[in-house]
Amino acid sequence: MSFFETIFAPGAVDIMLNIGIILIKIAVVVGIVMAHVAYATYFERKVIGHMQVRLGPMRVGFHGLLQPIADFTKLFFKEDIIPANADKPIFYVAPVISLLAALSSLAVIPFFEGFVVANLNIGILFILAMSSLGAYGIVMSGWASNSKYSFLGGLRSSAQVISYEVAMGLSLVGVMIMAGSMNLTDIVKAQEAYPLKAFIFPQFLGFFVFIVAAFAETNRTPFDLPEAESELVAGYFVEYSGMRFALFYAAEYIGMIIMACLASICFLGGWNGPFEIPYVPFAWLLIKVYFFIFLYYWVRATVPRYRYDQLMGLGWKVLIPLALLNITITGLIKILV
Amino acid sequence: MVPLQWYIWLATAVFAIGVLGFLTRRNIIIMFMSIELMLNAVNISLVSFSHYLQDMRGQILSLFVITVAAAEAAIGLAIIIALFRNKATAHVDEMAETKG
Amino acid sequence: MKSYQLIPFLPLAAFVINILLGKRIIKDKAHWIAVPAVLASWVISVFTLFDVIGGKVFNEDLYTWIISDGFIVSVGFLVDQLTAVMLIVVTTVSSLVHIYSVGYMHGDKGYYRFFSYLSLFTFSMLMLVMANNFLQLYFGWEAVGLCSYFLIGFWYEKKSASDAGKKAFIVNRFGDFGFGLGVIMIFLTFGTIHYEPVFNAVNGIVGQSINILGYDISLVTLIALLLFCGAVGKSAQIPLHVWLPDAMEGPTPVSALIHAATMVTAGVFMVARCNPIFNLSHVAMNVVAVTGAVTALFAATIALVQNDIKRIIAYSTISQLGYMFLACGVGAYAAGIFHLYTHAFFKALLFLGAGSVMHAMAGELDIQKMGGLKKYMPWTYWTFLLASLSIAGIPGFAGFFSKDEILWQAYASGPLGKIVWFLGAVTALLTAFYSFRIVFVAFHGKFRGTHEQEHHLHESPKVMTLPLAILAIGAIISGWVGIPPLIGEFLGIEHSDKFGAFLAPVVGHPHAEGTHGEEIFVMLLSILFAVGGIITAFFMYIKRPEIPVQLGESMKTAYRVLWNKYYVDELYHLIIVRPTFWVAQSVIVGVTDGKIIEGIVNGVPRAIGGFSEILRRVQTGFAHHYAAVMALGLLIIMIFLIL
Amino acid sequence: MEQIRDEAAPLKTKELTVSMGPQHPATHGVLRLVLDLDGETVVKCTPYVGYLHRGVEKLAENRTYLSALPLSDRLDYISSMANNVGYVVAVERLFGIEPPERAKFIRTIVSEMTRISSHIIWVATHALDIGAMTVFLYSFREREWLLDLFEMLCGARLTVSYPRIGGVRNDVSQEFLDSLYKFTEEFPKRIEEYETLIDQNRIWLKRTKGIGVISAEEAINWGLTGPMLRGSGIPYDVRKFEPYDAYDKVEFEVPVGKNGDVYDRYRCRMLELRQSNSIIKQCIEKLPPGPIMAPDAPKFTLPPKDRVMKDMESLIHHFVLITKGPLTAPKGEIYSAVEVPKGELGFYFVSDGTGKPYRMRLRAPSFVHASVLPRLCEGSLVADVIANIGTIDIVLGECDR
Amino acid sequence: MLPELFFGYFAAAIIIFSLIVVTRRNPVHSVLFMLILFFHIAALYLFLDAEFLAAIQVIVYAGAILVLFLFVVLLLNLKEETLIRRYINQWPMGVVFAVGLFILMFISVRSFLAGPKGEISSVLTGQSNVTNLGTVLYTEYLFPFEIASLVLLVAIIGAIVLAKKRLKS
Amino acid sequence: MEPLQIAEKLREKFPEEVISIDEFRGQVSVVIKKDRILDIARYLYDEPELDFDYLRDLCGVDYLGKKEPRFEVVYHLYSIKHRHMIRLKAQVPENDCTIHSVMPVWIGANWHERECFDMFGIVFKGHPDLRRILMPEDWEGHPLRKDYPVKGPPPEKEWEGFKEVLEKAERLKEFEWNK
Repeated sequence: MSFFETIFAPGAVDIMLNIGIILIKIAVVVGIVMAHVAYATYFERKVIGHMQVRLGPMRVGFHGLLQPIADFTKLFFKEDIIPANADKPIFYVAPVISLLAALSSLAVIPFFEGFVVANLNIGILFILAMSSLGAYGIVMSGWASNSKYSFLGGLRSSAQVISYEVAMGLSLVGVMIMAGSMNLTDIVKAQEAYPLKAFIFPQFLGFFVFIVAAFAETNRTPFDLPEAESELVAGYFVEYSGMRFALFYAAEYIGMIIMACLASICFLGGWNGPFEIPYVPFAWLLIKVYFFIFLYYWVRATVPRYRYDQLMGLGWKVLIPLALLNITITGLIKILV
Repeated sequence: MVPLQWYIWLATAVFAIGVLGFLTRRNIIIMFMSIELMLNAVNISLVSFSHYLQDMRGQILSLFVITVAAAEAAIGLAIIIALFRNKATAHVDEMAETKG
Repeated sequence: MKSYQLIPFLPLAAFVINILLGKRIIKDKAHWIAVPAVLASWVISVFTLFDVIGGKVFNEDLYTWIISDGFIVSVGFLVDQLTAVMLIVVTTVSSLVHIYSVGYMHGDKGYYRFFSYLSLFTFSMLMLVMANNFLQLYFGWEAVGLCSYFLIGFWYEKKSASDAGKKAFIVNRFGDFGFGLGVIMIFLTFGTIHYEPVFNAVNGIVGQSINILGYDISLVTLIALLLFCGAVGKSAQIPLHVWLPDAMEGPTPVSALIHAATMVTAGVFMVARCNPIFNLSHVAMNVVAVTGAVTALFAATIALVQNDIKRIIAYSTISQLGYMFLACGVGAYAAGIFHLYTHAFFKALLFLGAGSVMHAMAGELDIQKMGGLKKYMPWTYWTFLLASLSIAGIPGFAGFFSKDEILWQAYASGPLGKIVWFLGAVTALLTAFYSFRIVFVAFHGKFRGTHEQEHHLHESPKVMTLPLAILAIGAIISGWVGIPPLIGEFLGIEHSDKFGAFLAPVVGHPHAEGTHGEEIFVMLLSILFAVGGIITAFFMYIKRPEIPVQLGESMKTAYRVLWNKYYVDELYHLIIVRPTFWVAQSVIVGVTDGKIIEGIVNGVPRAIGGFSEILRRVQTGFAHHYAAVMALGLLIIMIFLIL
Repeated sequence: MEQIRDEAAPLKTKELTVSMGPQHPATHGVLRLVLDLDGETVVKCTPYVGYLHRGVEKLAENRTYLSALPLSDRLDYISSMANNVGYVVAVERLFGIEPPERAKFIRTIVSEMTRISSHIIWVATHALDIGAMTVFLYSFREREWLLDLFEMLCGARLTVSYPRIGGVRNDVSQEFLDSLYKFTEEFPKRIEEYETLIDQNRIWLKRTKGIGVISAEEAINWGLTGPMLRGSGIPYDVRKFEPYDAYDKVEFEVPVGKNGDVYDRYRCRMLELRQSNSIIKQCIEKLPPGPIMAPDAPKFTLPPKDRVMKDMESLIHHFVLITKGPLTAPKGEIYSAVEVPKGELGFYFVSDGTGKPYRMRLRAPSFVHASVLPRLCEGSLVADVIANIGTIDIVLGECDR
Repeated sequence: MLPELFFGYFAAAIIIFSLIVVTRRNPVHSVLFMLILFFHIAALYLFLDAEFLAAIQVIVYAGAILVLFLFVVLLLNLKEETLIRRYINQWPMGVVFAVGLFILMFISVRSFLAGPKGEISSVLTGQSNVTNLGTVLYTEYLFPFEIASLVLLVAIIGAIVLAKKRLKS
Repeated sequence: MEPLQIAEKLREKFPEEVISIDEFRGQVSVVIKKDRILDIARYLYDEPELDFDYLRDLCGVDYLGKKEPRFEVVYHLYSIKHRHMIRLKAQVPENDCTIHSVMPVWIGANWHERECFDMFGIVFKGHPDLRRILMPEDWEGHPLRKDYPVKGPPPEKEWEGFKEVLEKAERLKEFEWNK
């Protein structure tokens, strides 16, 4: 079945109904993820706050539970400032691209068996493609702001994203070899035969590379050079304010969630768990995803920032060779066994 | 069903636009992008042939075309940077380095 | 069980790793790569030998290398009894030399380079012996020559070393040229270069002849002689022996491995491998036998008077190689290979012992400056003594069995055989004499070197003496697999000549015509000669050291001739080197280079320059113009196609 | 062909000029650096200071010695106590007064408390610049504790003005000493807490080792002092070389580094924290009883308010001091230095025999250290500039005066 | 009907965007329109049963090649670029050539006849596009595949050598 | 070495240059002429017995109406090896308000000299980058001179930059809410 025919499958179901179902799925997924994004920010502030002997947001609502809503309201009503010499169309469109690239990756992620917006058989490639597009939002915003800091941040970030894209793609090749498929649902199913229903043990090397690359891909500490506030003030989005800033912010968190999902699906067995949780098919995935998101925060609270050349060195001299080694070993085992 | 000719015509048009860009623009980067356009035109025709002839080889060929395009872009852009460092221009009519 | 395929590739891998990473990363750890690789090869070789003993013979193509019409070349391995023996010889000696080199080359700045060359050599040699076609054989043949060149000239800063390397390479070219022609002839004749079809078809060309310059020459003889040409070069037989003594400029482990045990024996191996061809040509057989016998005697006489310890052993090598050819020439291939096999042990041992002595003497080579080393280096002395006993042919040692086998087979093979047997027997006497001359002069008596040298004397490290000990064991017992039936009967061992029987499927069994009495006579005579040689040496160098001096005085001319190695080098210089130089100087530089080539070289560009002056106008340097022309061309072609 | 340029001609690259500051998160105040960047490499670095210039030296010339004391608070505002001590020590040396033992010990205690609070705020901000956020908040926890102690001591937290010419303003309470002692007991554990977050972190080491290296000779030649100099291996410390207050009566070591890089200077400061802690402990244990003001101090320092109200002589002293200033300032000049957390803080007084200093010169360590920035930064990467600004530990209030 | 409509939209978009790409004054805008163009081409591939190629089109073209272009465009000074003339002096020639070429090609492919059908395709084997592609690529086309890798290696080294600044010795 | 000995040694070496030697509370000042300041500095730096490797401080003093010549540039030198200190005071007259920079000897003098120039108007010859440092680049006058008032110059000589700020403040009033 080609992609075209999946959407426009003639006969069986009415085309409009098909499109309608897809639209509903998209709405549900986007809605849920956006809610999680909002509370991921709250979660981050709370987690890091407690790690740093303070409390985090406490004022808005019980223990600051309404803080994300307040933040959103504030950002939404803030004045949208555009620098005088900015390239306006690009300045407008850059955050949208960032967000779109992040959101569209959600389409191929299976949240539980059967629930996936588009069950592409090139799922992993699709996610890689979309995340490589994220670089555009960054470069464009960096360039269009007509500010030196944001320009430097944009260059840094896109170089970083492109470099780590390679390592990330290679780290997933091991999984693809083991599962024999690029379809994320198939990958989850292929893991059922392995210990703990996960690829993490045979693919620990790939897992390690993937996690590090995912941190870099989402511009999080210790790879947050593009927005290193002590060097570049805030990097590529230094000139953004209000709603557009919120879009970048959301894109970053969606990126984190997607990477967490991908890690859970490819290495930890997705929605499968050691035992079944009744009525909540996505419970295991949720737990795993939040574990990874917690890991993001934990690392942020612990380590300093890499320097630019060290970061590139790590990517090209450590991660990519490791990933290649992983592929070689996996391939050899696949052939021999 | 869309006939094969339509795809070929589309490819032809894109190719011609690529030629147009290559022959008329001053900026060497745009010229490179025109080359990419032409390569893409070829790819469109290859993939459509592959689909209509039910043969995988068209796609394989276009995969190789993409490879070559990537290599070409890397080398070409490196040359541009080297040129720019020496001449501080990206305009092709100000460069005549290959003059005999 | 296909692991035998790994045998050559493990050293190759070691070579690649060492040569690529050696300079920066591995440095003085190179042996951690090379030694395990060659040891692994050795282990696999041993298993392969058992497989072959069990009756399995492998012959298969791994990879088709060249297909050009009918010319099909593949990389393939033939592992039969002959190859199995060679594998054992090569990997054993190579492993021991590798280990020995860890101590010997310690601290050399080219350490990694040395090990990578050794590995490369091992790979090449294994490719040579495992080949299943002539081209692969030729590849291995040339590759070992190349490695030999690298290793002789290993200390390339030393002019004599690099000269010796060049000499070896050039002299080998003569032989290899003939060998190459032989391979081409084989292809022309048989249409294939794989052993199997060639050997199967060779009977069919008996009687065919080829007309060269008006002479009809038997095709088989021509092919055999051309092939033998290569063997003469590689195995340093007369008249191409001159490179081998000079090759001693290389590090001593190299001499042991390449110039005693393995590479130089490639010629013998090749002749034995091609025995179906040689067997069909009496002429060729006789040439081989005579060449071998004459070389054996010739080299032995030179060895009598030399003082350089390594040169003596080198001449001894030439001499022993002559023995092997002698055996092949009389059809006793098994005996030749047997001698090759035992010789590998005791000759490698001799060289390594010499290296150990050099190590202790800080590079001193002149045996006249040694003496009394026995008490300083007991390990070296005893192993060296064992090797000398073995090479002299004392009963019970390996050398005795193989040499006796050769002499008996020669004696028993007809009238020509008697002559070569006689030469061989005399050589045996001389061999015993000069071998023990080294032992007595270098190890007995008083030390004659400088005081510093005496102070420096010490036994070599364990990593060097261990291979000596292993080889010494080999020098004693390796001959016991081929005990002649005569002694076998006497000792009550059935089928005592296991070696000959083992190789028989490949090289056949020669028909010996002779009585028991004659056999006993030959054996007793050779024992007598061996003991006689030793006693003479003892007498001359221990009891009455003045005799050699007096002898030298009284037979001045003979001594001078021998000392100058029969003036062969000088002769070559006169008839080959100087004319070549003259031609190069006057003809090539003066006429060809000066007039013709320069005329062309200068004339053509002038013409082109003038023409291109016109053409360069077309090249504006603007990319657009080029692109436009391309587009125009495309347009024109399209118009053509449509119309 | 003639158009191809000479191979040896240097390639031109566009340099990017970035103005870092005066409003920038990493410049620790209003420092401005103009960086010429070639890619990420700093080709040229030009610091601009003076945004916080208040003319302290000029102001001091028009005040009495006593009323000029609060000016020193505002120099290095995060270690004001040490500046006060430096000022009063200098004035005492000019006048030739010897403060009582108890006062000396108290001053030593507060100086070292200041050193701790300054160093931990340095660790905090330096770590934050390099991207480690948590150390920042940990350090502020301890700094808060120290500021509370200051408040307990003299009522002020930041600009304390606690020492006086000839002694200190008021005596320490036992409650203060007890809780300070508790702090010294607790503090080493806290230091270890920072170090676990920093010292074992490979990224931190990568970011600091071999960065901003300055050799010992060069460091002396540049006039660097304090941890900046000690990081390069020179054990120069005014507390040892020219002891003042009670420093000759306590035992402590001067930690030095080896390579003179950012990491060594960080190590020096961390070790100094431990030394300061032990000095405070020793001082509390050895604190002698007795007066807190020198007997002839009333000629220079205002008497306490309750004495003014009850005692005639005190009232007269008060009146004279306020109206005329100390009359007996000898004519002469003095240079006096103390070791503040940043380095050597020097005061140079030229006295013309009146109650006001004729010229007061301030040798501010931050000023000298800021001048070495181009030397440290040129040729390094942008990210190293941040590390270098952090490592020199400047406070612009002191630098600009 | 629907497929034709979709094709019509994508074809029109592709042509319009390619025209925009070659005519924009600001190279950054050109690059960004090129990005949109590549997306449309990728969508076209999806209709042609070439999912893998569609993904590769986005990853390689949009994700790598075009970013490279963008980088170079940003690194070069563009301030004056937007102010001076866009086309070379002889641009009418170029237009004539391009149009001529288009007309000729259009005419020549009009009479195109499909050749014999191949054997390997997703429709025929019933396996996924990626599987098919992989099977063919790693058996029949293994050697060209290796050569492609070599081409890329050479390109990497060449690009580094060319773009690297001379080290100060 | 005792400070006084150092001063004497300096006088021996440069008898023409040293004007007087004073001691106050153990600190010794050597008043010198300004012309050969660089030689003196270099001598103090190079002489192994003295080894003044560390320039503690460099500043100017204005003796308007008290002394002639008007300015003195004061150097505080210290030897970390020998732990001794000396103070040099170079006299700089008002009409020839220049002195040679000591940066060739102590590179750390850089900003001190710039500050001294900024505050007193003493020009340091040979300084590579003699600009104002603490005051704005277009500031008029030298604040630490005794004839410079504490509260700034009289209103008619108001600083240009301040005027600009006032004008901007005026203009900003237009945007105020309650207008």
